[in-house]
Amino acid sequence: MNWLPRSWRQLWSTLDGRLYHFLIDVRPWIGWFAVGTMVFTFGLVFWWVPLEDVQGYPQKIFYIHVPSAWLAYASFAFVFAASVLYLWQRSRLWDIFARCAAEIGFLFTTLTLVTGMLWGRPIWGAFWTWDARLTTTLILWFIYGGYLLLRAFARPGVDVGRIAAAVGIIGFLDVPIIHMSVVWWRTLHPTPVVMIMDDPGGGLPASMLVTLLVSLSSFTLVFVYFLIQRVWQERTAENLELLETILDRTERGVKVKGEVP
Amino acid sequence: MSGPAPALAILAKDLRLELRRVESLATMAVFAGLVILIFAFVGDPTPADLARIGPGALWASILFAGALGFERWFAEEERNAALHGLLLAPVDREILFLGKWAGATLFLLGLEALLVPAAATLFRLDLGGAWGSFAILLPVVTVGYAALGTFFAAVASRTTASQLLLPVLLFPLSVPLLLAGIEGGQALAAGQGGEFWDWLGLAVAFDVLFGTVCTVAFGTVIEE
Amino acid sequence: MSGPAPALAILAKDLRLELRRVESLATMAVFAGLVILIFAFVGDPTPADLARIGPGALWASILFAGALGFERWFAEEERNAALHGLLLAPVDREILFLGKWAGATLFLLGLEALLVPAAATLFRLDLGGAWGSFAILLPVVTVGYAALGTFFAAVASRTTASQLLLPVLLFPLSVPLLLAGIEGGQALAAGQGGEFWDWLGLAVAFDVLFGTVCTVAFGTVIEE
Amino acid sequence: MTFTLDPGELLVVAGPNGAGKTTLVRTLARLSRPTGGTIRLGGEDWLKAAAERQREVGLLSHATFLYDRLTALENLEFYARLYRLTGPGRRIRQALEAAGALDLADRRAGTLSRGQAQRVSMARAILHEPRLLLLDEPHAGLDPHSVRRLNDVLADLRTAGRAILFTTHDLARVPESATRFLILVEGRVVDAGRRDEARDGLERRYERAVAWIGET
Amino acid sequence: MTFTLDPGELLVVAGPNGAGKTTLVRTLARLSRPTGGTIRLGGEDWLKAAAERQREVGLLSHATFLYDRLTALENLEFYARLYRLTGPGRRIRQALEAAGALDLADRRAGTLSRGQAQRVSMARAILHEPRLLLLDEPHAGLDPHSVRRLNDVLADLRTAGRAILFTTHDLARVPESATRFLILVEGRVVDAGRRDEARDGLERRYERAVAWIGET
Ligand code: HEM
Ligand SMILES: Nc1ncnc2c1ncn2[C@@H]1O[C@H](COP(=O)(O)OP(=O)(O)OP(=O)(O)O)[C@@H](O)[C@H]1O
Ligand SMILES: Nc1ncnc2c1ncn2[C@@H]1O[C@H](COP(=O)(O)OP(=O)(O)OP(=O)(O)O)[C@@H](O)[C@H]1O
Ligand SMILES: [Mg+2]
Ligand SMILES: [Mg+2]
Repeated sequence: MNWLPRSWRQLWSTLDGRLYHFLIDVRPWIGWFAVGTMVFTFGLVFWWVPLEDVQGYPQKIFYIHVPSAWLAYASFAFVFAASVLYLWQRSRLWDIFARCAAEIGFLFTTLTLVTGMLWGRPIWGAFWTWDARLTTTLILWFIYGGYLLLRAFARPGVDVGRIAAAVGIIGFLDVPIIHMSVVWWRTLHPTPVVMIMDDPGGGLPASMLVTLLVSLSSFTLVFVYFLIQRVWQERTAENLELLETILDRTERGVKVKGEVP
Repeated sequence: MSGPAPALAILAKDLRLELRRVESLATMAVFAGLVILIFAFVGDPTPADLARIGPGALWASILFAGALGFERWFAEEERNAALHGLLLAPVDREILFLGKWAGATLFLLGLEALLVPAAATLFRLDLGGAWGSFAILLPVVTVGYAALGTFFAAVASRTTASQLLLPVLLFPLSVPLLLAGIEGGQALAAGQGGEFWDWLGLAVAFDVLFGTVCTVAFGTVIEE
Repeated sequence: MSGPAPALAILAKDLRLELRRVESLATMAVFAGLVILIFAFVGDPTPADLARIGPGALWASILFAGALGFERWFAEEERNAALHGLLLAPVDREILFLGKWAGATLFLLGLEALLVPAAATLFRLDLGGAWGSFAILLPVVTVGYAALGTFFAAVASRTTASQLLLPVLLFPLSVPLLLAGIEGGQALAAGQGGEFWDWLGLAVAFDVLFGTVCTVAFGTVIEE
Repeated sequence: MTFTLDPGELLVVAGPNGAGKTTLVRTLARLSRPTGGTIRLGGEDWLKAAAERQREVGLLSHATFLYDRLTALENLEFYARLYRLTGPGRRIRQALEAAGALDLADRRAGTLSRGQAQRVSMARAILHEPRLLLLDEPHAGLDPHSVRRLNDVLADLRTAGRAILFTTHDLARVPESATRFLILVEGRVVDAGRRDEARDGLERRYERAVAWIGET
Repeated sequence: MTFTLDPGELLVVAGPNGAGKTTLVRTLARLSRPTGGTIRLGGEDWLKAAAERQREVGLLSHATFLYDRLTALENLEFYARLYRLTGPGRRIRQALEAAGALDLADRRAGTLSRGQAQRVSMARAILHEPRLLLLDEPHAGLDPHSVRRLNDVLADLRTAGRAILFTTHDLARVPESATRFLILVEGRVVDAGRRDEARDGLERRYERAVAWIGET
């Protein structure tokens, strides 16, 4: 980005440093807060919110299922943003963010799949049907699985960050198109598959809505905590590596330019 | 911007390399044929099903054969680090991409020229008058697939497991194209014109979007 | 004959290389998963069809993933001409083959351990009590396929189009195994014990025959 | 590390294995991005220069950059088109001539012996008459006869006003025409100067530099 | 071509590019079958000998035979098992020591520089203490320091009674310990003899031989 004035760059590089340290400081608080709300959520789900009359107990999965699905989406949006920022700023932090967000997103997608399947068993009498949204979710899972594998297979001496960023962007752009095409695939011609997923989450009784929102917020907190934690781990690991190489070289009596960030 | 001339140079070189051994195109055709057969086995379709599985088998075979091809056409550049020779040249990355993309598209089209008749006879596909529309759908889908394929071949070539990683990255993202191909074909077979145009539109949109994105992103992927 | 020790050395080396990056097994699993997904699109199954396509999709995914794996495991030896290092060693070609074969078999089995449950849920396969017999069929078919695969990976590596040629040589010859897998599985699903044993017998015979032939022929293939 | 290279200079880069010679050359050719530092070519920032400017550098590397299944000639024709050269035929012949690879023109690159391939890719490097020529161990694998020819060519190019940088391990074979030298150890310049300053010969100078770093 | 090589001899093979040196070496190592002729090792027909006999030859070639994703040490451990060596640990250390690659033991082979990789594969070649050692351009890509060490090692191996054949282009760097020489042009032996016969140095001898063939 040559057109970018130098000062901006400096601003950014200091800014992401600040941002990083701030997050590290608040990390423990967020952690405990997440635990608290999580406990509270489960309290609501099991003792407060009334049983859904048609489905009965299985329906309670709803409160895990939906938030994890939405957070999966959120984290992939995160990957997209971080990837763009990385290609723009070329600062390691964004690369690490993208990667960790992808990991967590993959985790939540898995959770969505699992809870969904557990839910489907009693409701549809089968773990899986080739329904539109299920299929999209599965594809999403594949896409970001691939993204993580790509990073894992980095060739020594190649900066995967840039490559992964490109893939992250393309992948994210593709998701809505995939969703649309899959929906057409299932709906444009008659199909006997249960279409339960397509009644929107509207029409919910207030109590359920409240519970859902509480659960959603607690999941969000967990998400944020995971993200910061992972980023911190990655950063630290990288710095350690750098230190090792420098020490190794100084041992061999060779001075090195540049110091640890 | 260095003009399109270098892109043509690359295209010509790729054609020459492939035509030097027509076998490789033939082999890909045979491979695709095998894929079709396997699908026939697996679905073991009753005559009624045939028409239903047909388009799918055709497109799946193109999907797989393509994935093999992309990996191979890019590996060609990896040997003796010939790719570095290209990067060394006074040519913008975008132009390099266009060259490779064009080559990939041509080969896929050549492949399809062999596959479509084969699949049509095997699965008793009969689009009657609709073949014309199909002749539009085919290249549209192909161009988009070639773009994604070339791009991800470059991506995969940067890893230690290219031939493994390429399909894993490529297939999920190609789903819209695959579906456009299959469903569009079936729509034609069932004579539902309107639906067909929907799918065609989807494919075109896909081409435009990812054609540009891949061309732009290629540079960041390829340089070290 | 130099004892089996070198074969173990090769096996250990291959395991180390793969386990160093567990990812590669994961990638193959994902790839196989994608193949299954594609089958779903192609056959777009009504719940009724599911069980019919299921076993086929499973075996097809194993077939494709295997083909990729063989090529890769052999390409490993091609880089830096490491294969020449092996040929240089005081080890009979047969032993080299056994080493590679064992490795391939293990990886395929590891892969299947992941695939079978996945396919079972996605296609609602339920063999009930027959899972036991299936657990016999699976490895038998796998061993044979690994033998053919390793052998043809060697053959293909001698050509300029290995990743293209491998499946073309491998798939047709694997048809008996593929059928044994599919039909045997369906027989179990349909609870026809007798038929199942026929298919199992076929697979065993196939293993014995091609296991020996490949082991012997390997030497003549890789020498220059 | 800091050093400058003027037109008409012939710079020898030496250093023990792993010193960073190849890395240096690749970086100058913009094949790999430096983590830091700046490179200026003809005054302006090379790392930001347009792709078009690439025609000002030519590179000979450990790898040949040749397509095994094309003949030497076809390979060069391809590169000529890639560089949009005028009068490719003549240029190619001159390059092959200079690299002493005329007789190999119609051989498939894949069947060339190591030294033969080396010569063809030398032809590739000088094909577009670059202002800056980067050669990574051009002498490796060449027979004495070819080495002499190569050195003559380098001398000619230098007098033609090109800037040439080449790495080597064999300081005994460094051409007379070399004007300056640079000795790397572990990625740092440990000695540099004008060739004629090195009274007691480059070898001794190299020995002292390396010994002084205390690497054995 | 006909020539014999006795234990304790160090044979230098020289010749212009494409003379057939690599081909010769590969044939002796039974990596490629000759179209005709016979090779005898210790009296009996080498081309028909059992695979087991392979442990009597060691080869260093243009390619490294190393697995990029294993460390140098792991590579050697693998080959040690392949050769069923007793006391691999000690042997490996000795080999690395001799090849001057001890410090590279834990580096992934894929990340080694050219000369570094060359040294590790030298260790691989001598690991199993072969009676006949075949080295194709062992000096290529090595820095002067490594060259000297290599030459010392060759001398030791020779006095230890090994038969050694190596090809080179750089007759100036041929070790003192070389006992005999062989000059190839286009697959034919054009000159051969004892090193000390070549009074006026190998270079001149080589020049005459090649010139005499009239190849320029
Ligand atoms: C493997 C099986 C399943 C998967 C992969 C899955 C996936 C998803 C995803 C991705 C969402 C968020 C989509 C959005 O909000 O736009 C979602 C929401 C939802 N799912 Fe599922 N689901 C599965 C099974 C089920 C089952 C069995 C039920 C109930 C019978 C169910 C009921 C819902 C509801 C009510 C919502 C929220 C309302 C909505 O957004 O439509 N899901 N599911
Ligand atoms: N991909 C890589 N990953 C990590 N380290 C690398 C990589 N490539 C090279 N190196 C290291 O960088 C250093 C410089 O390598 P380089 O190839 O430039 O050395 P060189 O001077 O060319 O050596 P030689 O004379 O043997 O060619 C070496 O220590 C090498 O091990
Ligand atoms: N695969 C092949 N097909 C055809 N000819 C080949 C092949 N490999 C080598 N040759 C030819 O055989 C001859 C001998 O090759 P070889 O590699 O032995 O030469 P060399 O003496 O090793 O040369 P250098 O010193 O450059 O390594 C050369 O003319 C070469 O072109
Ligand atoms: Mg180097
Ligand atoms: Mg040679």
